[in-house]
Amino acid sequence: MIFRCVNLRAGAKLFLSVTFTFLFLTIFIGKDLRAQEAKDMFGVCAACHTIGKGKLVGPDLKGVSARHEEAWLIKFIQNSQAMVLSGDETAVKLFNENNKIPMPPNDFTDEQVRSLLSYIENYVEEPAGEETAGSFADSKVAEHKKLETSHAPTKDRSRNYFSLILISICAILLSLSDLFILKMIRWKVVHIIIMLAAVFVMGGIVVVEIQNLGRQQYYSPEQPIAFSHKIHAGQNKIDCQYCHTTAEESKHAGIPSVQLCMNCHNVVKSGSQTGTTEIAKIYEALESGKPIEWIKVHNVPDHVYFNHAQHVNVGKLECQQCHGKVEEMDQIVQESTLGMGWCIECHRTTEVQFTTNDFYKNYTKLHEELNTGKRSRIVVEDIGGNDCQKCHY
Amino acid sequence: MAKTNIIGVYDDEDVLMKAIHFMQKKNIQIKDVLSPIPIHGVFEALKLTTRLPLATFFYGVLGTSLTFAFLYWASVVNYPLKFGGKPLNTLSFIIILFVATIFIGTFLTFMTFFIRQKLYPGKEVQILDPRSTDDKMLIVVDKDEKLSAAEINDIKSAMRESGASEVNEVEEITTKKKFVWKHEKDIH
Amino acid sequence: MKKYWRSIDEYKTLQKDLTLAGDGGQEFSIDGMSDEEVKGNTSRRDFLKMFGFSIGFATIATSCETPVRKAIPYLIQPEEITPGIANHYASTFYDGHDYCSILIKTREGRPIKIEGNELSPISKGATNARVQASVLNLYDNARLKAPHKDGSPSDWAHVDAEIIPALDKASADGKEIVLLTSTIISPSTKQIIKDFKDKFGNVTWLTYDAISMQAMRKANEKNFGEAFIPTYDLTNAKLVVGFNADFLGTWMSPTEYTKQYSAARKLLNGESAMLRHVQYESQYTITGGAADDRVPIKPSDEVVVLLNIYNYLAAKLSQPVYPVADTSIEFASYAEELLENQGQSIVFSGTNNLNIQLICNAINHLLGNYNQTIDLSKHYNLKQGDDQAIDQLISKIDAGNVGAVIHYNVNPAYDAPNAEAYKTALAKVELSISMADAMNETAALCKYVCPDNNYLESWNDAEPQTGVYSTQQPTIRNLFDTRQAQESFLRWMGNAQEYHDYMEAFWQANIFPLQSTFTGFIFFWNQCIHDGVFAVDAEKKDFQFTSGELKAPAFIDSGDFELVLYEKIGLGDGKYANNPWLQELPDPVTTATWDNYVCVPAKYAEENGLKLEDVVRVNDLFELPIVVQPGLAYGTVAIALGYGRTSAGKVADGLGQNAFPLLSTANGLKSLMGSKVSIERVAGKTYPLALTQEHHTMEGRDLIRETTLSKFLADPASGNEQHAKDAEVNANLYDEPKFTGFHWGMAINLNSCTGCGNCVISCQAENNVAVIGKEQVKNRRIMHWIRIDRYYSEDHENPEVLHQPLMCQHCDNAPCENVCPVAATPHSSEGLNQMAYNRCIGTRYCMNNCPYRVRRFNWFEFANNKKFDFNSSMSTDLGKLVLNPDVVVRSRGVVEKCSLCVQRIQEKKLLAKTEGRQLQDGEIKTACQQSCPGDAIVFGDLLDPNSKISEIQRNPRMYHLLEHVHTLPSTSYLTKIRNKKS
Amino acid sequence: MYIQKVRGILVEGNKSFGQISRDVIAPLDAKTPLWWYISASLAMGAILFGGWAIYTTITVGIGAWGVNNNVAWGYAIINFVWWIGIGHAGTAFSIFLLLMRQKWRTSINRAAEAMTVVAVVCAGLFPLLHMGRLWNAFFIFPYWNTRGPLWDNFNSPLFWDVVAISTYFMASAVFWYIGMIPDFATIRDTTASKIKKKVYGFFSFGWVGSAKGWLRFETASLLLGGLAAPLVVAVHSIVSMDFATSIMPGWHTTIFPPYFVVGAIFSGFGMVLTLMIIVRKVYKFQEYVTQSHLDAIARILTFISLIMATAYSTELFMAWYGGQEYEMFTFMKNRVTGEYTLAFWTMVTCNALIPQIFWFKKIRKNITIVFIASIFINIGMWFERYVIVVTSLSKDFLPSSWASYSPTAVEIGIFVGTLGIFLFGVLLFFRYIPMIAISEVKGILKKTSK
Repeated sequence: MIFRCVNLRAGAKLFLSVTFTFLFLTIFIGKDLRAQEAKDMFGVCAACHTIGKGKLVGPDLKGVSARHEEAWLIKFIQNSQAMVLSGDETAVKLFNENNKIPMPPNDFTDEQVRSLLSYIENYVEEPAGEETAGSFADSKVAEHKKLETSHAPTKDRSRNYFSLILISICAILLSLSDLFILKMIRWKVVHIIIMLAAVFVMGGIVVVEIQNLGRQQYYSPEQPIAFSHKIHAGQNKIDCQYCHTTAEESKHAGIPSVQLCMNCHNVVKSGSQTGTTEIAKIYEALESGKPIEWIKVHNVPDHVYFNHAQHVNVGKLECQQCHGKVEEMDQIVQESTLGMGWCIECHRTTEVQFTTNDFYKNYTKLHEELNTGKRSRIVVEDIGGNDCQKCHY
Repeated sequence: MAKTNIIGVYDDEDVLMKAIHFMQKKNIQIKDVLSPIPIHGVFEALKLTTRLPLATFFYGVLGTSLTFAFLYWASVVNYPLKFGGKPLNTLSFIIILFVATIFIGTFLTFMTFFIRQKLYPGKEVQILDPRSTDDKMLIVVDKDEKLSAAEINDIKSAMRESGASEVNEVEEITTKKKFVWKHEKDIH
Repeated sequence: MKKYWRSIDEYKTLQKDLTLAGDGGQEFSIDGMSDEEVKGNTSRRDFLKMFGFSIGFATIATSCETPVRKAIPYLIQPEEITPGIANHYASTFYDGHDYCSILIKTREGRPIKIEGNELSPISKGATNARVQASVLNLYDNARLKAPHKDGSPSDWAHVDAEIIPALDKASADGKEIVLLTSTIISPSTKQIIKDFKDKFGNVTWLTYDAISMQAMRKANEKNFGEAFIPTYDLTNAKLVVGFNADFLGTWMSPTEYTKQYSAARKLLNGESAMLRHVQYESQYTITGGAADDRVPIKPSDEVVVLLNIYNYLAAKLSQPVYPVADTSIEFASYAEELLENQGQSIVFSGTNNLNIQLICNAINHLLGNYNQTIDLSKHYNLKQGDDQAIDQLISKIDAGNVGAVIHYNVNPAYDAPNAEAYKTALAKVELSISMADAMNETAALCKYVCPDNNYLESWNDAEPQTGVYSTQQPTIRNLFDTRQAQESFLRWMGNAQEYHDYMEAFWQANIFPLQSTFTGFIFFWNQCIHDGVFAVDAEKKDFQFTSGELKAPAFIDSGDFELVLYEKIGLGDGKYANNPWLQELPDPVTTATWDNYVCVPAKYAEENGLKLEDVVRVNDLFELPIVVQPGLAYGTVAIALGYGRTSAGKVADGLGQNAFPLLSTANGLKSLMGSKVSIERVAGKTYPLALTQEHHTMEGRDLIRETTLSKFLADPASGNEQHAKDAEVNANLYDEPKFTGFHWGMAINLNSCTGCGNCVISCQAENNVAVIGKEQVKNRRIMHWIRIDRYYSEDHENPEVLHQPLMCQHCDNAPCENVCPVAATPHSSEGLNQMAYNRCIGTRYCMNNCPYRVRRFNWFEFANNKKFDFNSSMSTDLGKLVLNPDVVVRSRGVVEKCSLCVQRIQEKKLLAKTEGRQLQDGEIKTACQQSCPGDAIVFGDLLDPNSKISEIQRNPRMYHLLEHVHTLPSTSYLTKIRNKKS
Repeated sequence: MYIQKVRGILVEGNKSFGQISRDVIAPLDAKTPLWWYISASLAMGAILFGGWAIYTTITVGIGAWGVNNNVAWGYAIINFVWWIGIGHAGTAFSIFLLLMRQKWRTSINRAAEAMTVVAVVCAGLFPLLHMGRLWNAFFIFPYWNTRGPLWDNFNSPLFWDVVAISTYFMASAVFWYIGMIPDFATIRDTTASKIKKKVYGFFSFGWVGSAKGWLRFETASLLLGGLAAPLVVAVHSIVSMDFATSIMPGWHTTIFPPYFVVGAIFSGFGMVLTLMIIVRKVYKFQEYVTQSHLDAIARILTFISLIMATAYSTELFMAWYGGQEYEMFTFMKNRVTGEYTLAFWTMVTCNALIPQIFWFKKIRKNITIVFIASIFINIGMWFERYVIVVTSLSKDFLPSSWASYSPTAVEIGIFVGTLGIFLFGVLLFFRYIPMIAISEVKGILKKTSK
């Protein structure tokens, strides 16, 4: 019995230490996460502000906490225009100093603003060598990499497996330690079941991740211009094909040229969300002759041939069927997986414009079957829509 | 209180067979016979049977039907693809069915064998007499608490009479912690 | 990428309206390729590959999911460009050697494919292999990217600033300015040269052709008083007798002749007659292969045979005869046939020999062929070169009165027989200028190189035949800092006008008045540019035939070999030697790639124990391996021109040997025939040759079914009896496959196929087929989706040659489909044998089980691989611009094959769908079909009973290859019919 | 129970049960001999060479091999079939002889089964490496996926191969292992070394040899044997269908399944003979692997060789009788005469002629000659696969695509590598596993020893 007690105590120690390790890890990671959050938040600011690199649209934020009180700053960051309108002296002064370009309101909590401020305060410039050293090509590569990371696809929240993996590892470790050292549970079946379940869960995660590798569902990169489909397509009800002109005739839907933007933005010079900052980029592109480098959101692999005309013009599909409710998105998000299974599923269920389009007259047998009632409808699959070489060539 | 077994150690399979019959005639309940080789006479004498063949047959049937169901569903219902002018539901399935049946049959049979026999890697067992896997055969009789000393003696003498070279008592260890065996020499 | 690419060049008129377009039009990302791939960095495919190796890690490192792709729209979108949709522009291909009217297919403003222009009265939609491949020349890294001075890059301002005074000085010093050009058929360019002469006074314009036809001009000058080349009309002829004229392959206007020739020999619509063709030739050419009768002759026999024929005819027609030696070569029966076809026959010779041409003229005159099958008033403007131009130039330079030499589209330092002398002479000239678009042997010696544009970047016009005008328009903005030669001339004359304006003005003044349909010039001009051609009837002229003395000089047998130099279908005179597509195009007869070699007659090889790849020494000049060529006349050897380039670029340099120094130069005429060479085996030395076919007979198998005209007329199914027999015995365990909607099929008329290899290149350009290099071709791994099988008939001395284009047969009972374990190649609902590359794991089982051996495996990564850098369309940033964005570039380890141009099928189907109509028969054209000059290939829907393809299916000549295997191919062949007399 | 009459003496030297255990376990307890290290380093060297070849194949591509568009299969498939054939010996030994209650199998079957497992591993390597895109090899399994889901082509003999060979590997490995369990228990109970007791105890799965256990053991062996017997036939039949279901001349024939199965057993027995002669010599097992054993194998080889000869002549006859010019060409002009004459006649000599010397008892008694003959059989069977794979592909229907094939160093390297793996596997087996099935030999002791 004594032996057992000793064992129990040792076991409890081990258990506690393991638990503490994980707790500590979680806290540490959590702290890191908060810093990350602040960094992300600053990404919004970085459009107009720098830290220690001089004035951009707005003032340099280096030492901003020293210049103003924290409470004032929180208020200002949350809604600067309200303060200007309310006649806050400092605010009005700042507003005037900076060419009366309003700073858009931010939906931050006080806590968030504080962490943002502490981020600004503790901001250490990245080693300069990285950018200056190396040839032009290197800097190009670096730029590219930067772009890649900053625009890395954000993942679906339901695919945030961190905690799940953590729990699984914990379960395995605990059952292993119990199996060999603690021996608190008599029935080894329990250990085995727990471990199998954990391995199964992790295996499932691995499979799901592998399947999603190379896919970009919920990809929503930040675009060079904070163009909002919500405003254009949703509020202003501009037809999709006003801008994406070639969706009906070409494989590409087409990304509008700057010229096309100018049709409206000749007149509309200030927007409701970002004021003139974003629209100004159009004029800049036009003047400099450098087209805007949009980040492509909906990508299919090289070996997939996709044609918009086929789907929009012939198939009479709504854009939203694949692209989601674009008119409600500020920043475009890839709603669909764009995976093969997704395509195939749609081809199995979507009806073809079989009787209205004369092209399908060639399918005499199917017409017959339709007329005799042998078939109630013709879906894409029936006319070979799931053949390999409909998409892969 | 741990259980104790009376063990008769024999050197030869023919002697062993005779001993079994001898003891059965004496109405001594033989708990088990341990031997380094399978002795068919023992199975018959102890009236041991197994339903493994039945299980295997069942697995085979299961394998065939499941495989066919899968093949049919995958190539006719789910994603029909045409290959070389053959119909979707082709004779080619036969070959897969044949092999898959064997696969499932074999796999499940040996799994059943291991499970039924409770064999698994690293299993710790009490070895009544280490020579039983080498060159000795054992007849194991349960030393029931209800048995009187005389009865026990009867058993032991029956063993000796039938040609056992040794007769031992081995206590069964209930905890599976270690393989420990106790050797208790009989006073001869 | 930005470096090379700006925007499409537009019509001048449009350009003026859209001034912004020129500067601001940014490229659209090449679709089908990610940025990384375009840049040649790690591609997405590589990424996936790596991912395969580290599945476990990949999930952890999910942050590296997929590289960011950018979509860069046009700043200002040119009106006519819709991203994703191809535009076609009519233009002209003329390189000093071949003329062809073409359509240029562009995608997002970059030319990716050349098609024939059906409006052209000359080429009628046909192209040849060099024209097809020319689009790759545009994206050749060997092109000069800036003007050069003394071999190092300079800029136009500097170069002009030095050249103009130098020209002025030469002119002022009274020295000659020599303009050495290829034959120029552009009326406006001629005008510029005239202006140039006027400006500088002492200008001599010398025209020089590497491969000349001057004898024909001279003979006609003698006979008709005017130096011209007449046009031949094969459609009106019943009998053609050719002498060493590879008119279906390389001679004069092969695209035009092939079109006419095959039209006269189709036998599809119940014709009871077909053009008969007799070919006397030394080297085996595809023309000889197509001929009904082929007679191998030594070059020295040609004149003898011709004069004998003449004498035979003259005797029958009571005309004077001339003395000639007897010959054992068969001629009387053919002469008799000629007599039967008076006014309906053509006799011509490709030999640049005055005697021979005079005899041909005399025979044609005797037979009354002039103005019947030979049009005297419509002339070819090609090949105006003077064979003595180089000699003249050298002597002028040596005399010291040449101040400047300007080379335009010529490369005498490589292709003149006396190139060495020319090189020495050129060094003495103070001002030497080359306008080569890529560095070549001559340009390397010149002080200034003022690179010309590629023809796809240039404006130009052409008058290939009397009264046929052809326009050329740019389809892409200059990729490099080059300047069109015409514009250089204008600048040097001090004329700031752009060539486009100059040309437009020239057309307004000189060509617009030739027609009466259009009243406003601008409408006429736009129409011409749109159509690419404009033709007026040639003025009928009456020529009187003046006969001259005909003679056949006695041949002195020195015991040496008579040499035949010839052009290869792919390489021609070697101008495009740096084009890997052409280098890898197998010679239609020898099936060799990447090299030239000495063809020796089979009999000689047998006698001397020579075999393929043995190295021989030719005239102590160079060493070459041999190819044993059955059907090459005994006593003759043949070597291809165009190889042995030294400064043409990475692909061409060091391949083969330059045979131009062996040109015969008797009587002031350069001839491919008639040089004497000695060959000597270099003991024990061999040199590997990359042949795409190593076995040359059909082993008695009925792969190509043939018959003769008379048998065909008696029984249309003659030669094809096996078809009915096989149909009877073939049985199916399962029901025959049924299709709904469409069932695509193809048919190849073996009677129309000459084996010219055009389809191979066309397919390569359309389907992004990789070039794999000599070593891999030798390993029998060629990637061409369509190959042309060549078989010799059994006769060793003079076998018949049979060609059979072979691509995936799209069998309905495809053996390949059954065996793929991963379902990468199923049958489509439209009868296509599909190949899903991204599913393929490369077991190569399908390749084994294909009886036609048409499946190709990616043995290596051919794209972005330094070891395959000659595969320029996939390994250089620039070359990649030629890729067809609708077809994926296959990665290593997957099988590929002909898809029946499924991208074209889908494109046209979509077009019909968007227009809400049924698909028309003939609307879809596969790349091979569209480019075939012989119209041998028909494609269509087998389910439509009225389609052309269904009609062919009912033709008794139709058969499937290897019918007894019962693969039920969707591709069928039509029997070959030879118009044999015996 | 049916008892087979015993022809010769299968265990010599009047052994007791204990003696057998000690004899068989002795090599496991002995110090590792020097020759073992030498052979193992030899095997490692071969594996390294193979490793280089595999690395080259994976990084450069299949282009590093000598195969081409027309002969798209070469060394890899030849070796695959060869190894699978060798692998057949073990199963054939155990299962057929078990089902036929042949007592003499007992001292050989363990080694034969070990050979099977290692040979199947070697064989399995080839189809994998042979793929153009090894990294996508998992496509071949019909697993649930997000492509529709897209399944495999169940018509493909290659898919059958995958199913058959994985089944075969599983079944033979299990069969082998189950047979070893009582022997591991014996080692566990007799060894003095603590580590060995632990290790072998772990692998003995807690076997004690109870009556019920033996009953189930016997029944399971018999059931697995019964299931695996058709499997042995099926596996090589399916391998033969890689060829037989295709349409290439020389492949497209119904004789292939039996021909391949018999050929496989032939080559497997040949390899068993080679190995056992070495083993009995090296480990002094003459008393267990007796003259009678070798004699029995030699007799069987003679018989199978006659079947092989019949198959060869039947093929030739059918080529002529079938009246198809392509078949006739392949056999007469490409095998019997022509480019591949040498390979063809090597095959005939080694497989059909040389084993005929076993008709003479004297020769059967001469171990050296038997050993040499067994090696010839291995070579001959390799050439048989070479003849089948290469000749048919190199000259098939269209003469235009005829091409020859010769292997590159990389291909040979992989072959050498698998030889190394085989050797190494067998060496491990020698070192750590009782080479002779102890319990089974004990079982036959009474009836067969002197």
